[in-house]
Amino acid sequence: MIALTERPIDSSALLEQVTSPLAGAVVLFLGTTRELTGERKTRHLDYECYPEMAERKLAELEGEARRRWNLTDCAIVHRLGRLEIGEASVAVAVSSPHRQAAFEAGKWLIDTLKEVVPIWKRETWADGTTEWVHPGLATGPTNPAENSSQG
Amino acid sequence: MIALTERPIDSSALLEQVTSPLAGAVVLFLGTTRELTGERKTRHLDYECYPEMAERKLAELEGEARRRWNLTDCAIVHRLGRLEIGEASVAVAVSSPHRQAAFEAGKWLIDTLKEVVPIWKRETWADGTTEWVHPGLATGPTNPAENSSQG
Amino acid sequence: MNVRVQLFAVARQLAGRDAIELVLPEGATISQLRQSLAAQVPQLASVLPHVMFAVDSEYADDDRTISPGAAVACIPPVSGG
Amino acid sequence: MNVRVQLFAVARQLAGRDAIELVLPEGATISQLRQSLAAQVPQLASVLPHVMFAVDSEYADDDRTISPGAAVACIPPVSGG
Repeated sequence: MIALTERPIDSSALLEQVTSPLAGAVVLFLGTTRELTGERKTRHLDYECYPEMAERKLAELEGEARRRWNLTDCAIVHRLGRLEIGEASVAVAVSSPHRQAAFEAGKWLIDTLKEVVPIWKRETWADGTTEWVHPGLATGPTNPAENSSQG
Repeated sequence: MIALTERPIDSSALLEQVTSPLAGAVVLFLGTTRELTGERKTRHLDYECYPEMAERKLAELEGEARRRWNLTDCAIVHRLGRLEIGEASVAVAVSSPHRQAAFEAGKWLIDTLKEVVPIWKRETWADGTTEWVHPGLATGPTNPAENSSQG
Repeated sequence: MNVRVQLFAVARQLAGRDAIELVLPEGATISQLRQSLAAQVPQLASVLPHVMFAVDSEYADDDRTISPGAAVACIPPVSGG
Repeated sequence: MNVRVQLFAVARQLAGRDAIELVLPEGATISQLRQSLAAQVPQLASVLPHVMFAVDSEYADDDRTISPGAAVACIPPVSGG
């Protein structure tokens, strides 16, 4: 199962979904919004995506993980929109008869998701400036006045 | 935090406990009761432990994991007594600023727990026979009449 | 042919719009689209060397030709997760 | 000295009790305890080569000497998790 959602991620529901009498191991990964990046303080984060492609890539990741490991179930959910500190932006839940497969698949899924799925986050720092996060690309902060002109 | 409990493991409470504004990653591992071992069907499992030593070993594991990785929080809970199919026998929850540390610590904790913590499980198979599980030691099944004489 | 390029994140912010309409020769490649985009939207010039493009929701190399009617998107380095 | 050895899991099942009281010489080692246990509780003989012992909640090697009053436990291969 894959999903993109504007609502808080319900990790209990995900755990319940992947738990099975056929599985001996469940691994859940949650990516949560950190308050500090080095010494800079985050006020909140906004996530946006390219919906058609993000769904397609997430579905490809699920399929590939199921081919590579013996998984009983697999669920990937990414949150979109405004996130406050401490909230989960992404959840990966996998179950398997054996824990090695569950750990490997969980780690591969989040590592690969972060490389290929077209989702972007924008930091709003404590001082109100905003900044799109693009690894390898220095974008620099935008002040609030400039920023308010775009969605 | 470490705990041994006769009650069902509350994984939501564990996730909430380790989630923190300082952590960007949470990894939860659940070991759950499988119905099938090869072609044999399990009716239920019973776990017992050597309480003083199990608590001490779990606390040592938590301390060692916190020394080896940069963890924000760490919780290990093992269930004792009778478990039905699909229930969690063990939960390991770790949070960290970075996901690599969270995955490594989670995997090391469950791998090491399974090697050193004095906890034992007894299978009750679908046919009513029981069998203590001791890796490397062939114990063989005990029929229900024999078994009822001990706790 | 007319090609509509969807923009996201910093590319959308720099261009000040969600999408750009370009006129490209039939059989144009992603490489040609990249050049045309830099010429028509100078604000994007600094980031274009660092972005990927997608055609019909798949990452596309620079030598990929664009079919008429294809869905084209500019994909800055992703930061989900 | 009197040494009380706690039994768990299959060892408890085979012996039919939770603990065994042994009389050992002062300064006896885990190795001597292992031999004494096999002699006094023959039902345990088959598993004793495969079990560990703990003294005061720590795993103890065969050459470890047992202090009077120490908490000793027989630890069959563990299967938690």
